[in-house]
Amino acid sequence: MLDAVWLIPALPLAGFLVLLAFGRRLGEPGAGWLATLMCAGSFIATLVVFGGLLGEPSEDRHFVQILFEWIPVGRLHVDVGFLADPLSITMALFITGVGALIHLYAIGYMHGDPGFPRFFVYMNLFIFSMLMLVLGNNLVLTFLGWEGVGACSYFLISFWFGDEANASAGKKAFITNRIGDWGFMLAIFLSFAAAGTVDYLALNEGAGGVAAITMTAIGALLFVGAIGKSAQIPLFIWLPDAMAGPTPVSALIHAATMVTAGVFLMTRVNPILAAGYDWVPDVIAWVGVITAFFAATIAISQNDIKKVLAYSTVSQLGYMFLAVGVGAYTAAIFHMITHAFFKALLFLGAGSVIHGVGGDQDMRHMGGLRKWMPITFATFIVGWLSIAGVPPFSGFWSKDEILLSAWASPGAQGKVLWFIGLVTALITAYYMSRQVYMVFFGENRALEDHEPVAVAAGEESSDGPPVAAVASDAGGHGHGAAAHGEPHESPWVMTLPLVVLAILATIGGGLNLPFGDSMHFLEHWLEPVVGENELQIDTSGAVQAGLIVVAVLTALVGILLAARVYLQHRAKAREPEVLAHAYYYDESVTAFVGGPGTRFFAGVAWFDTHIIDGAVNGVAHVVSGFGRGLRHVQSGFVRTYALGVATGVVVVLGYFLTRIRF
Amino acid sequence: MNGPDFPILTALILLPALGALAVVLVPRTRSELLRPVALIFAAATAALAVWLLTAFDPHDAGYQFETNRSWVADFGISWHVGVDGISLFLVVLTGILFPLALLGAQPHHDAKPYYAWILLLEAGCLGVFVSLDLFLFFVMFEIVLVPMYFLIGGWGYANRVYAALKFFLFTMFGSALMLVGIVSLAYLHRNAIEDEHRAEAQAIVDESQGNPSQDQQDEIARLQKGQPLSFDLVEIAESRTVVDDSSSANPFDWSAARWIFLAFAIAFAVKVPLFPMHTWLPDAHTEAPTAGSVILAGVLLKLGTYGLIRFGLYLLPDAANFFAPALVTLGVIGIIYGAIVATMQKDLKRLVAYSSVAHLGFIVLGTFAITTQGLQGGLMQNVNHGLSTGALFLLVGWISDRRHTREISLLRGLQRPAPIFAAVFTVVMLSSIGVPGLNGFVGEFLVLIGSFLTRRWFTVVAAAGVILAALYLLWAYQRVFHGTPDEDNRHFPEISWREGMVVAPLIALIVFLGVYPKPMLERMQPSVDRLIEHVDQNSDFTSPDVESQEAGG
Amino acid sequence: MIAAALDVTPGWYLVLGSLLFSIGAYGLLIRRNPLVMFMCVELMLNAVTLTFVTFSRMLEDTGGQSIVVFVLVVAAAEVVVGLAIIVALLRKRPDATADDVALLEG
Amino acid sequence: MTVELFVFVVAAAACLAGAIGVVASRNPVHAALSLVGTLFGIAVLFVAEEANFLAAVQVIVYAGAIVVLFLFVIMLLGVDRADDHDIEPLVGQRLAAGFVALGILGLTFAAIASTGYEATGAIVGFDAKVPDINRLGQSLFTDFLFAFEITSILLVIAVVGAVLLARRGRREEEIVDPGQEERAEEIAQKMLVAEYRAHPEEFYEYEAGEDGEETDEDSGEDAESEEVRT
Repeated sequence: MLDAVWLIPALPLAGFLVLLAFGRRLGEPGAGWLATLMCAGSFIATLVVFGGLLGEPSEDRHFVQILFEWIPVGRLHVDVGFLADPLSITMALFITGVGALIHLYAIGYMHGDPGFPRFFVYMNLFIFSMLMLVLGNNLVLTFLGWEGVGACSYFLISFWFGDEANASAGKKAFITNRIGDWGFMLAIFLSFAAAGTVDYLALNEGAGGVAAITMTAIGALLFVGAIGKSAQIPLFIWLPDAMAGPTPVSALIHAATMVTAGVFLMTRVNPILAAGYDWVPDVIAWVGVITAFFAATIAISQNDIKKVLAYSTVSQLGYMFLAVGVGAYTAAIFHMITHAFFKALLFLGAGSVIHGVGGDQDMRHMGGLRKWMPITFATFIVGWLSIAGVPPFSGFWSKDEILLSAWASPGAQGKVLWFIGLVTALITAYYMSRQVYMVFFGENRALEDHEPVAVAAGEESSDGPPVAAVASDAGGHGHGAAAHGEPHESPWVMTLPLVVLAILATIGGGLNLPFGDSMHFLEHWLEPVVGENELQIDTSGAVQAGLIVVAVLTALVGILLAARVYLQHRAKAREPEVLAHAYYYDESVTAFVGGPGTRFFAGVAWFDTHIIDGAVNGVAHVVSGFGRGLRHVQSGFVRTYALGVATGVVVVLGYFLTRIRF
Repeated sequence: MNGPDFPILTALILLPALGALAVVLVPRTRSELLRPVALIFAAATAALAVWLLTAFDPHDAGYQFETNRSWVADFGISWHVGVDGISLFLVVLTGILFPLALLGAQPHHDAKPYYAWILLLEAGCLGVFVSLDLFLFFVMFEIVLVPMYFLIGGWGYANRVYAALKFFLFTMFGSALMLVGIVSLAYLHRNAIEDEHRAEAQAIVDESQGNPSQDQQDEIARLQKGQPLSFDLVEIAESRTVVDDSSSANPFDWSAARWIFLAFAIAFAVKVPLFPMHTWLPDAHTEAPTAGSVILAGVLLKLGTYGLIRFGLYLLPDAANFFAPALVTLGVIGIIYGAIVATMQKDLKRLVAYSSVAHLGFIVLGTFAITTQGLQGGLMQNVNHGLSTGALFLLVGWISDRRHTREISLLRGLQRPAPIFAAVFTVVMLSSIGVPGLNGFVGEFLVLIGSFLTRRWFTVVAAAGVILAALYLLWAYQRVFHGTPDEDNRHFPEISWREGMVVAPLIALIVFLGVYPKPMLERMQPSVDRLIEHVDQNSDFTSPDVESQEAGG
Repeated sequence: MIAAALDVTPGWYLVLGSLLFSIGAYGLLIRRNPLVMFMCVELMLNAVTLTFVTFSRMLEDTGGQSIVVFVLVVAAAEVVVGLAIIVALLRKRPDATADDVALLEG
Repeated sequence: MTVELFVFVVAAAACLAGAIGVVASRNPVHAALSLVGTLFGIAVLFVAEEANFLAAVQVIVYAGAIVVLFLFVIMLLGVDRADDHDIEPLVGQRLAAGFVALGILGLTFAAIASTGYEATGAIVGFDAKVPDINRLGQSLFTDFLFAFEITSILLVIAVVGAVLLARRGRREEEIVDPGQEERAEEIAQKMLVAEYRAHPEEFYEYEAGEDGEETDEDSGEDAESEEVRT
C-alpha cells in the first residue's frame, strides 16, 4: 500500500503533461475535468498511503521510497525520493483534497475564459510541485517543490497578463519569494557542509551531533525562507497583491496550501530548531504574533473583499508561526488544516460572490446578497464563525489550542504572546463580521444607486480581473456587471465545493479536541514526527477552561462590536487611512525600489558604459593619437630623409670607430 | 587508450574544416546548395560527437580517444588530442549547438563565406577542446578568433565593425599573453629537465671517483645531451617541473609559475569574460548575427572557462591555488554586477549578453572553489549556459527578425498573439533563472554548494545573484510578453515549424538535464576527482573531498 | 727625408676621398635643385671609387677595380632613371625643387 | 718634389675645386661644368694609381656621357636659372647638414689616422708587366661574372624605366590623395616664410595690406596651380 506514494505526485504531473500537450484540444470543460480527476485520483492515492501508515505501529510510521538518484556528486547525494510519514501525508491529504474541490470549483469559475485550459495546466503543475514540497525526503527536493509552487503562483497571479498590474503582482510574488529562497538555499548548503547530508531523516538523526551554533544558523536561514513563502513580516507584501489572480488560485495557493509551506518546513525540521539555540524559536514566535496582529489590524479598513481575506490569511499564518515558535507543532498543523478548510471556504465564497455580481470586488457595492445567493451565504457564515473562533466550529479549537500553548509556554513571554494573540482574535472576529455584514446584510448598494459596477471595479485598479468580467459576460449564464443584472447564485460545480468545505470547516475541530488525552487524535498521529520536541502543556484543566471562556467571549465581543457598527449603524465606522494603506509599508518599499534602488542600478550601468568601457575606448584613443603624432615624422621632404640617412651614417661610423684598437 | 584506433577526434576537427572547404567549392550558380552542404557537415559532426559520448568510458579518469603524432618535431609540437570527462561535454555541446545555430538563422547576404566561416569556427572550437598540446591549443584558439571576427563584422547589425574590432583586439591582447606563457612554460620545463639530468650525471661522476666505466660514460653522455622542447600539456602538467616555489605575496619575488599563470588567467579571463574585461561581450553579442551570438555565448565563452581549468588548475595547480581567491572575487563581482547591469538594459539582446556575464561568474566561482561539486557544477553550468542562453539568443534573434527591433520598450504583450513562442521563452527563461527541475538549477546549485565548502562568504553573496537573475529576466519577460499588445505587436507571428524544430532539442535537453543529470555527472566524476586530487597533492590546498572530511563544521 | 715626408702615400688619396665625399654629402643636403643634388651624388660616388682604387692598389687586389666598374654601371643606370624622373617632374613645373616632391605627384 | 706628388696635388686641387664648385655654384650649368673638373681630377688620380683603363672609362662614361646627359637635360628643360641660395624652406637643414658633413669628414679622418699613413703606405703595387686591363678582365669575368651579368639586366631595366618615365602625357587620370591640398598649402607656406626670411626687403616694398594680398595670391596661385596640375 505504501508503495503507492509515487502515485500521489505522479497523477497531477501526468495531468499537467497531458494538458500541456492536448489541453487546447480538450478545451472547456474537458481540460478542467481531467485536471480535477487527476487531483482527485491523487487524493485517493494519498488515502491509500494514509491507510497504509495507519496499519503501521506509530513508532515506525515513516516510509521512504527512492525513485532515482537526482544529483549524485562526490559526497553529495540528492535523490528523488518520497518520505511518507504522518506529517507529509497529513499535508498531502488536505492539499489533494482541498485541491480537488477547488479544481472542481474552478471549472465553474473560469467558465468562458479564453485561457481555460492554460489555467488547469498551471493548477495541476502547482499541485504536483506542492506535493513534491511536502513529500520530498530531502531539503533539495523540498526546494524543488518550493520553487515550483513559487513559479506556479507567478504564472497564476499573472494569469490575466493583459493587465500590467497582474503581471507586476506575479513578478513581485516570485521575487519576494526568491529573497526567502536565498535563505533556504544557504540553509541547504550549510547543512551539507556541516552534516554532510541534506536528507531529512539523516539530518534529524544527526541534529544532535552537529554544533549548536550551526544548527541555529540552519534553523534561522530556513525561517528566512519560510518568511518569504508564508508572507510574514517583513516579506508579506506580495500576498495582498497576489489576489490579482483568479479567486480559485487565491483560495488554493494563497490561503490553503502554498503559504503554509513555511509552517510545514519549520515543523519538518523541528529537531534542528530544537538542537539550535532558543532564540530562533522565540524570534519565530514573535514574528508570528506580530504579523498576526498587524495583518489583522490592516484587514479592518480594507474594502476589497479579497484583500480582507488576504490580510486575514497573513494574520492566521502568523498564528501558526506563533505555535511553531512556542513548540506547539501539533497546534500549528491543526490550525493549518482547519485554516485550509475555512479560508478556502471563505475565498471560494468570495469568488462566488464576485462571480455573482459580475466581477466587482468592492464590498461597498455589495450588501444584502443573502437574498440572491443563499448557499454561498450559508457556507460563508460557517467560514466566518469558524475563523472568528466561535465554538463548535473548527477554527475555534485550533486557535484556542495555539493560544493555550502560548500561555503554557515558559516565562512571562508566553503570557504576552497569549495576550497579543487574544487581541488579534478579537480584531479577527471584528473584521470578518464587518465583511459578512457588508456583503450579505443590509441593502444591495450596487442596485440602489444605479452605479455601473464595472466602473466601480475600475476604481479599484490592480484588483478585479477585467477579463473575468468579460468572461462571465461571454459565458451566457452570467448577466455581467455592466448590464446591471441582479446578483445570482453560482452553478453547482461552484456551490458543491462550498458545501463540502463548510461541512469540513464545521467538524474539522474534531481532529484534536482538548477534552482529555484520548481525543488528541492529531497529536498522537503526529507523535512520530514532532513527538520529543512538542511543547508539553502542563496547565491545569481549570485554567484551560478559563482560557477557553475568555477566547469565546473575545470572539463574541468582536462580532457584536462589528454588528453595532455595520449592522445597526449605531457607531461610526472607524477605518483609518493608515490601515487602509497597510501602514504605508508596501508603498514605502515600492518607493524605495523605484527611487534609490533604481538609481543605484542605473548608476552601476552608467559606471559600466562610461568608466569601464570608457577606459577601453580611452586606450584606443591614446594609441591612435600617438600614431597621428608619429605620422608627422614622414614629412615627405626628400632632403629631410637624406639628412636622416646621413646622420645614420655618422652614427654607424662613430660606432665602428669606437671598436678600433689603437 | 580505449576506443577505436580510428582517430575520431582528428576526424571531428577535420570534418567541419572539410565542410568549409566544400562550401567554398560550391559553384556560384548552385548557391541553393550552400545551406544543405553546410548543414550536412555540421550534422555529421554532431552525430560524431554524440557517438563519442556513447563510446566514452564513464569509469576512465584519463584521456580517451587519444591521438599523439609529432607535428613540428623541431620544437616538440605535437598533434596531441584527447578527451576526458572535463572536455567531453563541451565537445558534445559544440557539436550539437552548431547545426542548430545554422538551422536557426540564415544570412541575409553572402551565404557562401558565412557558412564557410561558421564551419571553420566549429573546427577551431572542437580543436581547442580536444587539444592536449599547448601549441596546438594556441593555434586552435587563434583559429577561432578569425571566423568570429568576420561573422560579426560581416553579417552583424548596425554597429558591427566597432564590435568586431573590439572583440578581436580584446582577445588578441589575451592570446598574446597566452603565447608568452606557453613558450616560457615549455622552455622552463625543458631547462628543469636538463638541470635534473646534469645533477644525475654529476652524481654518477662523483660515485665513480673520476674514472667512470664505459657504460657510465655513455650514461653521462646521454644525460648531458640537451633535451628537446616539448609543448605537451599532459607531460608538463604531470611532471610538475614548473612549480610555484615562492611563498611571499610580493609580486617582485613571485615565481615564474605565478607569472605564467597570471598570463593564462588574463588571457582566459578576457574570453570568459571576467568582470573588468567584459565590455567586449555586450557589443559583440548585440551586434553579431543571431547564429553568431548563439555560438559566441554557447561555445566561445566556454573556451575561457575550459582554459582556466586545463591551464589553471591542471597545469599550474599551486599558482592557481594562490590566485584562486582573486579569481573567485572577480567571479562573484561578475555575478552581481552583470545582473545589475542587465537589469537596466533597454536592448533585449544586450540584456541577455549581460546575463552571460553573471552566469559565467558562477562557473568561475565553481571552478576555483576546487571541490568536486563546484567543479562539476561549473562544467555543467557551461553546458547549461550554452543551451539556455543559446536558446535565448535564438528567440531574441527571431523576435528582432519579426519586429526589426530589439528595444524592449517597443515590444508589448507578445504572449497574446504568440502563446507558444512565449511558452518556449518562459521555459528557457526559467532554466536561466535556475528554477529546480530545469538544468540551470542543477548547475547553479552544485556550484554554490561546492563553493560553500571552501569559499563560504563568497557563496553567500553569489547566492543573492540568484534573486537578481529572477529580477532582470522576469522584468524583461513582463515588459515583452505581458500587457496588451499595441498595433505593432498585435500581429506578431507565432513560432514556425522550422523554429520549433530548432528549439525542441534545446528544450528537451534543458528539461532532461534538469530532471536526470546523472548520466552527465557520472561521466565527469572520475576526471574531476582526479583533477582535484592533482591540485590537492601539488599545492598547499587541501580539498574537502580528498582528505577525509570532518563532520560538523 | 723631405722626399720621404712628401712621399704620396695612399693615406693622401683616402683623405681626398673623404673630403670629396663630405662635400658631396653637404651639397646633397643643402641644394634644392634636383639636378645639382644628383651631381652631388656623383661626387660621393667618385669619392668612393677613388678609395676603392686606392685600396686595390695597396693590397694588389684587382677586385677593387672591378667594383669600380660596377659603381660606374650603377651610377650610369641611376643617372638615367633619376634624370628621367627629373625630366618628368620639371616638364610639369620648371621651378620644382626637391621639396616639392613632397607632394607625391608630377 | 717628385712627379707623383706634383700630379697628386694638381689633381686633388682640381677635384676639390670642382666639388666645391658643384656645391656652391648657383647655376646648374656651372655646377655641371665644375663636376667635369672633379671627374677629370679623379681620372688623373686613377692613372697615378695605375688604373689606366678605369681612368679612360671614367673620362668616357662620366665626363663623356653622364655630365653631357646632365647638361642635355638642363638645356632641354631650360631650367638653367640661377637658384637662390638664401632660401631654405626646411628650417635648420643647413646647420644640420654642416654638422653631418663635418661628422663624416672627421670620422673618416679619424679612421685613416688611426691606421696611420705609413701603415697603409706599404704599397705592394702590381707588377708592371701585366697590363691592368688584363687583370681587370680576369677578375671581372671570373670572380665577378655573376654580378657582371646582373648589371646587364640592371641597365636594361634602367633604360626601360627611363623611357617609361620620360614618355610625355601619361597618367592623366586623377589620383585621389586625401590631404593633398593641405600639403600643397603647407609647402607653399614654408616657401613663403623662407623667401621672407631670405629677402625681407622684397616684402617691405609693399604696404601691409598689399603684403597680405601679395602672400595670399602668391600662395593662392600656388594652390590653384596645384589643382591644375593634379
